[in-house]
This record gives sequence, C-alpha cells and structure tokens, in this order.
Amino acid sequence: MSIAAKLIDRNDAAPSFATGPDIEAQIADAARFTRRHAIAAIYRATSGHPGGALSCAEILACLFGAEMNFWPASVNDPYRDRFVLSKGHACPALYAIGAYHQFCSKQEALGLRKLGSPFQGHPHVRDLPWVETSTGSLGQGFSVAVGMALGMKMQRMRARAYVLLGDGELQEGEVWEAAMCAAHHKLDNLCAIVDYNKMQSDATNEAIMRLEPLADKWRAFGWTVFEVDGHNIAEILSTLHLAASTRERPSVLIAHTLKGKGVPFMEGSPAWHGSVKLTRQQAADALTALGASPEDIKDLIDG
Amino acid sequence: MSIAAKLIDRNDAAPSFATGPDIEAQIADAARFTRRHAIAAIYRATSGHPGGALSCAEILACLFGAEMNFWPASVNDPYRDRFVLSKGHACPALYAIGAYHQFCSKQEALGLRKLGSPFQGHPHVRDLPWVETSTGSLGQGFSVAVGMALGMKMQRMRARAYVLLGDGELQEGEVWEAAMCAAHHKLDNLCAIVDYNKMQSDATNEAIMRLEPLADKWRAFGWTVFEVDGHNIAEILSTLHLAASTRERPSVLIAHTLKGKGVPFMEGSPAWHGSVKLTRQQAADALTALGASPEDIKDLIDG
Amino acid sequence: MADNNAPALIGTSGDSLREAFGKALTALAADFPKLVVLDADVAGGTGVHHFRKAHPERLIQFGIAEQNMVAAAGGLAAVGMLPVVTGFACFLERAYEQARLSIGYARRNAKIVASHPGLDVGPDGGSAQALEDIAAFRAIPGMTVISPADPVETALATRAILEFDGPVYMRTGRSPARRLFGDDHVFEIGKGQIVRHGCDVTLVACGVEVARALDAAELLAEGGIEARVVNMPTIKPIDADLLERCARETGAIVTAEDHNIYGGLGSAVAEAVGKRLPCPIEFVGLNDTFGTSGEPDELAEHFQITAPYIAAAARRAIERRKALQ
Amino acid sequence: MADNNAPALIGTSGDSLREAFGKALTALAADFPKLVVLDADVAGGTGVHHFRKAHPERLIQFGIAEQNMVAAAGGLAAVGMLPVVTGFACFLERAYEQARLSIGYARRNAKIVASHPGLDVGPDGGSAQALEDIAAFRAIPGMTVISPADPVETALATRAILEFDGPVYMRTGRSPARRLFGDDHVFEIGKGQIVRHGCDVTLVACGVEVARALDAAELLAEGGIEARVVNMPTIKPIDADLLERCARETGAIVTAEDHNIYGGLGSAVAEAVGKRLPCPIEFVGLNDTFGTSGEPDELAEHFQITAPYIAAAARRAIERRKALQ
Ligand SMILES: Cc1ncc(C[n+]2csc(CCOP(=O)(O)OP(=O)(O)O)c2C)c(N)n1
Ligand SMILES: Cc1ncc(C[n+]2csc(CCOP(=O)(O)OP(=O)(O)O)c2C)c(N)n1
Ligand SMILES: [Mg+2]
Ligand SMILES: [Mg+2]
Repeated sequence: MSIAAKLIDRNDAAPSFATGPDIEAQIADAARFTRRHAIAAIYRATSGHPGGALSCAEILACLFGAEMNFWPASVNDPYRDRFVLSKGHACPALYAIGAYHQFCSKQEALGLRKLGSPFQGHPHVRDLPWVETSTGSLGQGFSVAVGMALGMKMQRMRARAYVLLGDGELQEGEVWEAAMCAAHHKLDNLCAIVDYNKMQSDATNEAIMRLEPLADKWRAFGWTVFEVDGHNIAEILSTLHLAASTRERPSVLIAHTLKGKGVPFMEGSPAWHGSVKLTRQQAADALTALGASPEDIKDLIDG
Repeated sequence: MSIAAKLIDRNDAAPSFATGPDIEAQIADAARFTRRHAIAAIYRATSGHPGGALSCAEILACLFGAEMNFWPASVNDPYRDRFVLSKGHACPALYAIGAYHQFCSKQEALGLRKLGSPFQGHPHVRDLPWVETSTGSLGQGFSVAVGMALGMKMQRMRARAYVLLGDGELQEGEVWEAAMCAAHHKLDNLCAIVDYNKMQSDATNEAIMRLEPLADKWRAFGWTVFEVDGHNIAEILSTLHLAASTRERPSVLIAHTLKGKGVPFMEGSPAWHGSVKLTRQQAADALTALGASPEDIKDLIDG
Repeated sequence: MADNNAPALIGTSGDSLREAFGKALTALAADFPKLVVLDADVAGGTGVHHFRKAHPERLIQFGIAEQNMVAAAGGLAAVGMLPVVTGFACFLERAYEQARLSIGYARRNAKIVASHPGLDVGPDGGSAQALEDIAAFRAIPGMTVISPADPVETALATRAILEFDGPVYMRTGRSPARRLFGDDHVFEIGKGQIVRHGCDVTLVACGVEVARALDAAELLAEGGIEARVVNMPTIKPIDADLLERCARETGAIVTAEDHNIYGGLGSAVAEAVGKRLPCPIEFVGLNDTFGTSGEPDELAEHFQITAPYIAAAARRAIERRKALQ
Repeated sequence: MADNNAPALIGTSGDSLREAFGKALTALAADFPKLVVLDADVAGGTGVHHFRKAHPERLIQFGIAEQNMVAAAGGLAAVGMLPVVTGFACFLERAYEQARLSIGYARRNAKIVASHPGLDVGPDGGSAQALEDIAAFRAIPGMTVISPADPVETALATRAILEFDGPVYMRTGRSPARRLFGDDHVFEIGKGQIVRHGCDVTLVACGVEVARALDAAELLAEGGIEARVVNMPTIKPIDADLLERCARETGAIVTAEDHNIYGGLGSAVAEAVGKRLPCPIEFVGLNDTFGTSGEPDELAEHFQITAPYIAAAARRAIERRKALQ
C-alpha cells in the first residue's frame, strides 16, 4: 500500500484531525489535552514524572496529529509509521495523546500505574500494542527504533520511524552506538527528536553531565540536525516535513523545550523533574494553569 | 613526591633509556624490539592479533621510553603514571615493551597464551600488576582510566593516566560515555591515544561502521584533539608533551597508523587483523622484514 | 496558584532500605576516608542524597551512563579509593559485563549497591522491577551478594561491605520496610540466622521476604506447624552449614525472595542442600514472569509471594517430606 | 618474504559448534525468508562468515556495539523480521539489560546465539571466557536457554530455535567438538535425553561436557559402576520430568558444565530435583573462579571438569546416596 493511499484511508478513519483547515489549532488543542490528562493521571497514580511529560506535549501532538501515518485502525498495519517513546518515563503524555486520538479510552488512560491497568508506569508493548515497544530504560528505545527503520528498509516499506529522546538520555553510550549505526546504514526513514529541556532527574544537564555542544555531537555522528522551538507547532511541523525529505541520512530535531511547560510552579524548578506525588491542591492548581475549567478539573481529578 | 623528584629517581633506575642523548633512537630501538618480540610471541602461542600489535609499537615505545613516570621500581608507587591498554588484544606489544623496560623477563613474555603463564591472551592485572587493569572487552579500559584519573585528582596526585584505544573500539558506546565524563570532570590528567589504523576485526572501519569525521566527534565531546603520525616518534613525543600541558580538558591523540606496520605481507591485508596462527615460515619472514638477524630469528622462534 | 510547593518525593521518607543505606553510608564516611560514592543521576532514589548533602565532594556524578560508572569504579579502586557504585538494580544490569571484568575479574575492592529491586519497586512497573539481578551477579566468580532484610540490618551490612575487601553486590529496597531487628542485631557476611525457632519446616528468606516469612510462620503456627525462619542476607557465599543443619532438623525447606525463582536465593539453597543433605524444597518467588505496575504489597499478593503463599508452600514441603518417609 | 600467505584462521575449520551453527544458519536461510543475522564485527569467529558469504544482504553489521545490536534486534522483530543476534558470549553480556527489556520483556521473536563460552575459548584467556552467561540469561523471565552438545545437535537446535516463537539464548562453542550423535538424532526444545543407560548414578551435562560425561561413564564402567548419561541441551525450560525419573531410578546426580557451578545447569537441576524428588547432587563446573589462558583441554583438566573429575564426583554422589539409605 502506498503512503498516498494510506493518507486517504487516514482521512476516512480520522477526519476530525487530518482534514480540518486549521491543523495547527487542532494540534494545540491536542497538546493542551495531553498536558491536562497527564497531570490528572499522575495525580491519581500518586507517582510519575510530570516535568518531562509536559515538555513534550507539542512534539507528540504534532507527530500523532499530522506527521505520522498512524492511527487506531492501522495499529496492525505493517506499513504504518512507528513511534517510540525512548524517554519512557514521559508515558503519561504518550497515553494522553493516544487517548486523544482514540488509541485507547481517555478514562482508562487515567488508570496510570495501577495494578491491572495496561497503562503501566513505563510503556509496555504487551499491554498496549500501539506503544510499539517497551521502554523505561533510557537509550534502548532509540536502538529499537533503529532496528525498526532498518527492518522497514530491508522490506522496502516506505514507512518511517520516529523516536523521542530525553536530553539526559543522551548520556547513555547506547545512544551514540545507535546514532553511529543509523548514519552508517543511511537510515533516512528515521527521525529522532530530542526533548531538550536542559534538565534531567536531579538537576540540569549542565550540572550533571554537560551535553553541549549538542548539535555538533549529532553532526559529527553523521546526522542532519535541525534545531526547533519545541513548543512552536508550526515550526515543529515544517521541520518534520523537511526532515522527511532528507535523503541518505537520518535526521534529528533538537527541540528546545521547557521542563514542566504550562505549569508555572513546575517550570524550571528542579524538584519537579523526577517521579513525584502531587497533592490534590497542586493537581488542581496545575490544571487551572493549563486552562482547565473547574468542571473539567473536577472530572479529571475525581471523575 | 613531586613529579620532578620522580624524574630523578627514574634516571637513577633506568639510566639507559631516559638520559641518553638520542632518546628518539632509543625509542626506535624499543619499537623494533616490540614488533619482533610480539611476532615471536604470537607465533609461539599459535594465536594472537598481530595487526594491532604492530601498529602501536611507536606509541607504546614513546609512552614507556620517555613520556611516563613509570618504571619497574615504581610499580607500587601510588604516584606513578598509569597506562591502560584498552585495546587489550594488542597485549603482545604491551608485554614486549614491558620486557624491554624490564617490567618482566623477555623470555617469559614469549610464553604468551600458555597455561600457567601470566602473559594471558589479554592483560590481567592479577597476573601482571604492571598492566594496571584487566582488559580484553573493548571500551572498558578507557572507563577504568577515567576512574584512575578521577581518583588521582581527588587525591591531589599529579600523576597522569594514559590509555590506548583501537579505532574499532570507538564504536562502543561506553567510549562516548567515558569521553563525556572525562570532559565534564575536566580531567586534564588524562590522555587518550587512538591507534587509528583504519581497520578492525573483519574489515576497514569504513566498511564495518564509519567513524569519520573522527576528530569532530572528540571535539564535540569536549576534548582537545591532536592528530599525529603514529609511527613518527618525534611527533608523538612532542604532541604528548603538548597534551600534558593542556589545562581543564582531557586530550586525545588521533594517531594515524598502519595496521601490520613493518611486515609487508600484513600491512593493509584484512586477513591479518584478527587472531591468527602464524606458520614458522611466516614468522621468520615477518622477523626478517622487521630487520632481525638470522641468529635473532632463531632465538626468537626456537630459543 | 500553588505557592511553589515542593512535591512530596516518593518513598524518600520512611524506613526504606535505601534510606537506611544512604544514612548509614553518610555516617560511615568519617571512618572510611577513601570512600567515594558514584551516582548516575538517581541519587534522590537510591538514598545517596543524604551522602551528597553531607559530603558533596565525595559524590562522583557520572550522568546517566552506568557502563562507564561501573568500569570507572574499577579505576577508582585501582588508585586507592573505596568506590561504592549506586543505582537502580535494573539499570545497573546494563553494566553487567563491566562489573564482571573491571570489578570481578580485576578483583577490585569496589561495591555495587542497587536500590529498586523486585516487585518492591511498585508503580514504575515491570520494566523497572529487577527480578534477575541476584542470579546474574551471583554467577560472577568471586562476587559476594547480599540482600538485607530491614533498616537495621541494612545499616550493619553497609559497614560490613566497606570493611570487607573484595567485590560486593548489595540490594537495598524502595518501599518502607518493617523493622525486624533490635539494636543488638548482628550481621556477618556469609552467615544466616535463625530468627524464629521451629522444627517442622524451614523458611529461608532474604530482603523484604523475611518479614513475610515471619508472618507465614505465624499463620502456620495457628495450624499447629512450627516453622523455623532463617534470615539469609548473604546469598553468596551461602551459609551451607546452617542450611545443612536445617535440612537435617526440619527435613523440608521453603525459600522466599522478591526475585525470579530461577537463579537467586532459591537456587543457592537448592545447590547447597543438593550438595550437603537433600530435602524437599519449595520455591516462592516470581514464577519466571515479569512484574507490572501496582503498589508493592498488591503486587506481592498478585504474584503470590506474600505470607499465605509461603505458608502454603511450607505445607506442601511438609507433605512431600512425609511422603518420602 | 612470504608470498602474501593467508593466515590460518584459528578454529574456523573443524567441526566446532560455531561452525556447525554458521553452516546450519546458512542452509536455513531459504526456509526462513525473514531471517536476518546481526553481527558486531566478529562474524569470522561466530561461524556467521558462512552466512555472510551466501547471503550478504541479510547480514546486518552493527560494528563493535553490542548494546545497540541487541536492542535493535527487538526493533527488527517488531517490524516482522526474524533476527538472530550473534557474538562472543562474554561481549553479549554487555547487552544483558537490552536482552532483558527489548527482547525478553517485549517478548520478541529474536534469538541470541553466543559463541566462545567457557573454558572452551582457550588461549584468549580469562577475560573472554564467559562462565556466567547461562545463569544470567536463565534468570530473564521467559528466556529459553539452550546449549547443544555436538555439531549435529547444534544444527538441529538452530532450526528449532528459528521455528520456536519467542526469545532464545543459545550457546555454541569455539573449539573442535567431538561428534556424538548420528544423523537420526532428534532435538526438541525442553527435552533431555538419556544417551547412555545405567542405574547407579545419573550424569547430566550440556555443551562440551556431554562428551566428557560419556567418557566419565566409561571410566566408571571400568570400576563396575553403570552411569546413566543425560544430554540436557535445554537448560531452560529444564526437563524436570526426566530429572525426576533419574532421581528416582538412580538416586544420585552429577551435573557437568563448562560454566560456573553457581546459577547454570547445576543450579537448574538442583532446583528441579529439590522441587520434585530430592537426591544427592554433585556439581562439576568452574568453582567460582575465572579462567585463564591455555588450550581448552588443558584448561578443562586444570579446572577439573574432565572425565576423571566427573567420575570422581559420581563416586561421591553414590557414596552419599548410600549413606542416606
Ligand atoms: C538506563 C536508565 N538509567 C536511569 C534511569 C532513571 N531515570 C528515569 S528518568 C531519568 C532522567 C531522564 O532525564 P531526561 O532524559 O532529560 O528526561 P526528561 O527531562 O525529558 O524527563 C532517569 C535518570 C532510567 N530510566 N534508565
Ligand atoms: C566488547 C568487545 N566486543 C568484541 C570484541 C572482539 N574483538 C577483539 S579485537 C576486535 C577488533 C578491534 O578493532 P580495533 O579496535 O580497531 O583494534 P586494532 O585495529 O587496533 O587491532 C574485536 C571486535 C572485544 N574484544 N570486545
Ligand atoms: Mg531532560
Ligand atoms: Mg583498528
């Protein structure tokens, strides 16, 4: 099946996202939903990583809302595009965008981290096939995506593999093995996105383990590098498009983001980077900051 | 003990290497010895990696013959410089240069790879304390050297750590973890040397997994980079000296070498890169090419 | 808008084994001047935040790069430091070969201390619940493997491993742990202890399962079965003398661990008993499956490693012993 | 000057298990169109050079980067390929956590085939002799672990693991191996086989130790002891039914493996017997020490895993059985 054909299928399957005139507004809506849903799920779970979930909302919304040929009806289609959340701890955002696009139920996705729920604290492909692989151990998802891109090329599938990495994750040597390998094998069907929020678990990258000059690293490893504002939907979309037309080389978007984006008391505050427990008041405040109405907040928190 | 004081000790202990007027000639002699001894040992062992042992003879000879404050009497001195052969499979060359500098007996070092001999197929620190750590699994020796450099800094020792890596070895992600870490911790007491012979086990780096642009990779990881002709003793010596005066950053010498250097039928021939068995005739031919006299050859092969 | 409230960090309060470890390490810093602690950006989770606060200059940050950290520990030890590598059990497994070569084979005086083992990890889920670490590290020649049972024992074990000369792998734990031992508790590497007397069956446990084994003994006592409970904090070298004695005196053994039933404590006990004095053994642990998200106690129940399951295993072991007689 | 003679590559000739594997894989390529082979620059040593020659487009080169290779195998399987990861046992251990998560936990249909296990590695020395791989991989939930005994069985096992749907770790071997089985040999995952009858003691072995166990049985026969020899190529899932039968019929067991005595075949047997029908067990293997350089047979002698030591262990096991009666 050609990609063009698939695009038409897609329009049939999910007309509300792909055919609207104002795609950017749709994506902005999805990003807003993603943040609120992720915060609610983390609150209900009494643990989880809000900072890195909030920073990647636009990136996920762009991928799922426009860039990828991937929607609920294509979960078993071998020709679908693949998305891997290599920074698996940000899965509340992945579950939320999945719920928004009907890969799963919104309500069920709020069951995060609970026994019996398929929405584990880190994505597990045997519980939720649409997450494509199991992640949680930093670095591995990127290698898995490299394997997917390789395998799709060998089978002459025109689908693409997308993978989202954390900046702290880039300290794992496996990431540079995978980067070297993808360039060597000329995987132009692979697109990596770095959620460059400048923070990791305990502190800033700068304090823990310096990453700069980051673009130079990727270039020296043979990648085409794009730098974008990771909260600017138009810029992300057009850059993903550019990346998709790069030939013979994999491409990476270094997406400058703000950890905790959208929730003022979390933005830039190191304490909110790791796994945390939200009080009811904190959850409500965060949802208010994210523009949720009192009714929505009640639903999200207690519903 | 200050480094200056140690230098004097050293002159006492090994006057023949460090005080001669023609240090380069001495080092050239040591490199010749290293090649011959390594070939003889591999012949006797009926297995071993000649290519990568031959390519690093001058590098080892410069380190042991001039650069390092390390000699048999200082093997237990906590203030000694440390050398780690991260490309452990090249140990026939390490054993040879060690024998040349009296860290061990020349005759015993020919017992390579034999049961009961401390000269194992890869260096083992519990058998031979002067090899500093056990290597053989590529990538690890570099990390160990980083740990040594860190530990020496913490203890305010002015000694330096040197580590020799293979080019194929640079494909290990652990190498880039260690590189990032050394730059982050500003380990200017660490000097890495890459034996850039452009070949690994099965073929060229280019065919197996492209490394270029290599200097860019190291620079992007925060290192001061020097490129040298790895067979030019004067250049190696002066560059090691330059590297030692670099402050706040670790330095790397990318040493351009020829795999199998000195033995025409091995130079550039992929078949001789991995572990091989030498026939008696091949060993004799190799030793002849390395300028050994018929008598020396007899001694080395049968003695 | 919240007044920039700090979040409640999960599990860093309470008497978890990781907290006990972190505090003990901090207190021991003065006695071990060469001690340095290695972290890979998880100090907040391993208990090492205490040490960092007290001795920032002795906490070496490696970033999220476990391979380099573990091999570098070998280098630190080589130049005379006393390195304690810390991390989550599951992620330290990615430095397994580094632990083997640069610590085990080189026989370095370096310690690896892993928090977040087993189901005790809880909501992070199956990917983070290391159920194979004891087996893997036990197989490395010369590696000592320890899993203490409560905060008191963890503190004692922390001192013991620093005093011991050689490579050690030690598990701590994430969730609040019940205090089992008094201030007079003794910990010696290589020694198990009978913590409850009984002659009908022996329950051998380590880590969080010791508390559950004690509870199981209570359940069994209600049914008139007197179970002996052995706390076996050193999995390697295993206390084979004690196990032989228990095999002789009770003739039936149950092992209990928050780990796969293959390769861990159960396996070490089966080897020792097979070699010394065979008797029926029942294995309580994860039945060769991965974990999932949930609270530690819920998960323990779900995967059947709580007291009732240990008690049931004890009854099976006793039946089997009787059938043999 | 030599006429640019090619070197004699070590051990790529002869009937080593790695060669048998490489040839079998090459022959099977036609039957498994999705089969791809992953290499980390050691194809000359793993037997995979045969496959590369025949099917260069199906050999994926990862360079010296085992972590990425193993996790990428998970990705290849996810998009429908049938990946076979190849490498030296010791270096594949550095991808242990990748095998756990991206293959084991994700339950991918990917195979890991390791050459150069144990003392059989020979002169490369202790650093390269993996003595802990079976233990480590056996502990990963859901991972099948196989170690065939001769070239015939290796070829059959190669087909069997490709037909099997799920994660597998398989050991081959480096040195020339004695041919033990005829063309009618049958290999089935999870099944052991009695390859010599006897009722005084059972010798259970895998890999290169099966030949040595058969020799040990000869030695024992000279002294009037009839040893049963069980070839146990699948270490996980272990054939507990067969072991129970052997425990019942012979009452004494010896395990023999080119591996640490902790965690491997011996451990799997001890678990199964402890759970089913306890009997005295003696463990032949590396006594928790690393190897060293030497020829495989010399090393086997030096570390006491040859036939005479297996026979001595058998006599001890029999004595112990008698003492219990
Ligand atoms: C291999 C591994 N080591 C450690 C961890 C523990 N961990 C979870 S999240 C995290 C910080 C990640 O930082 P970053 O990649 O920057 O993610 P983000 O800022 O986007 O949340 C760490 C260290 C892990 N998940 N995997
Ligand atoms: C981790 C690891 N993987 C694989 C090997 C097997 N191996 C031994 S030497 C070698 C090639 C090394 O090439 P390079 O680093 O370029 O060394 P040189 O050319 O200097 O000999 C390989 C793959 C190893 N020793 N360690
Ligand atoms: Mg970050
Ligand atoms: Mg090379």
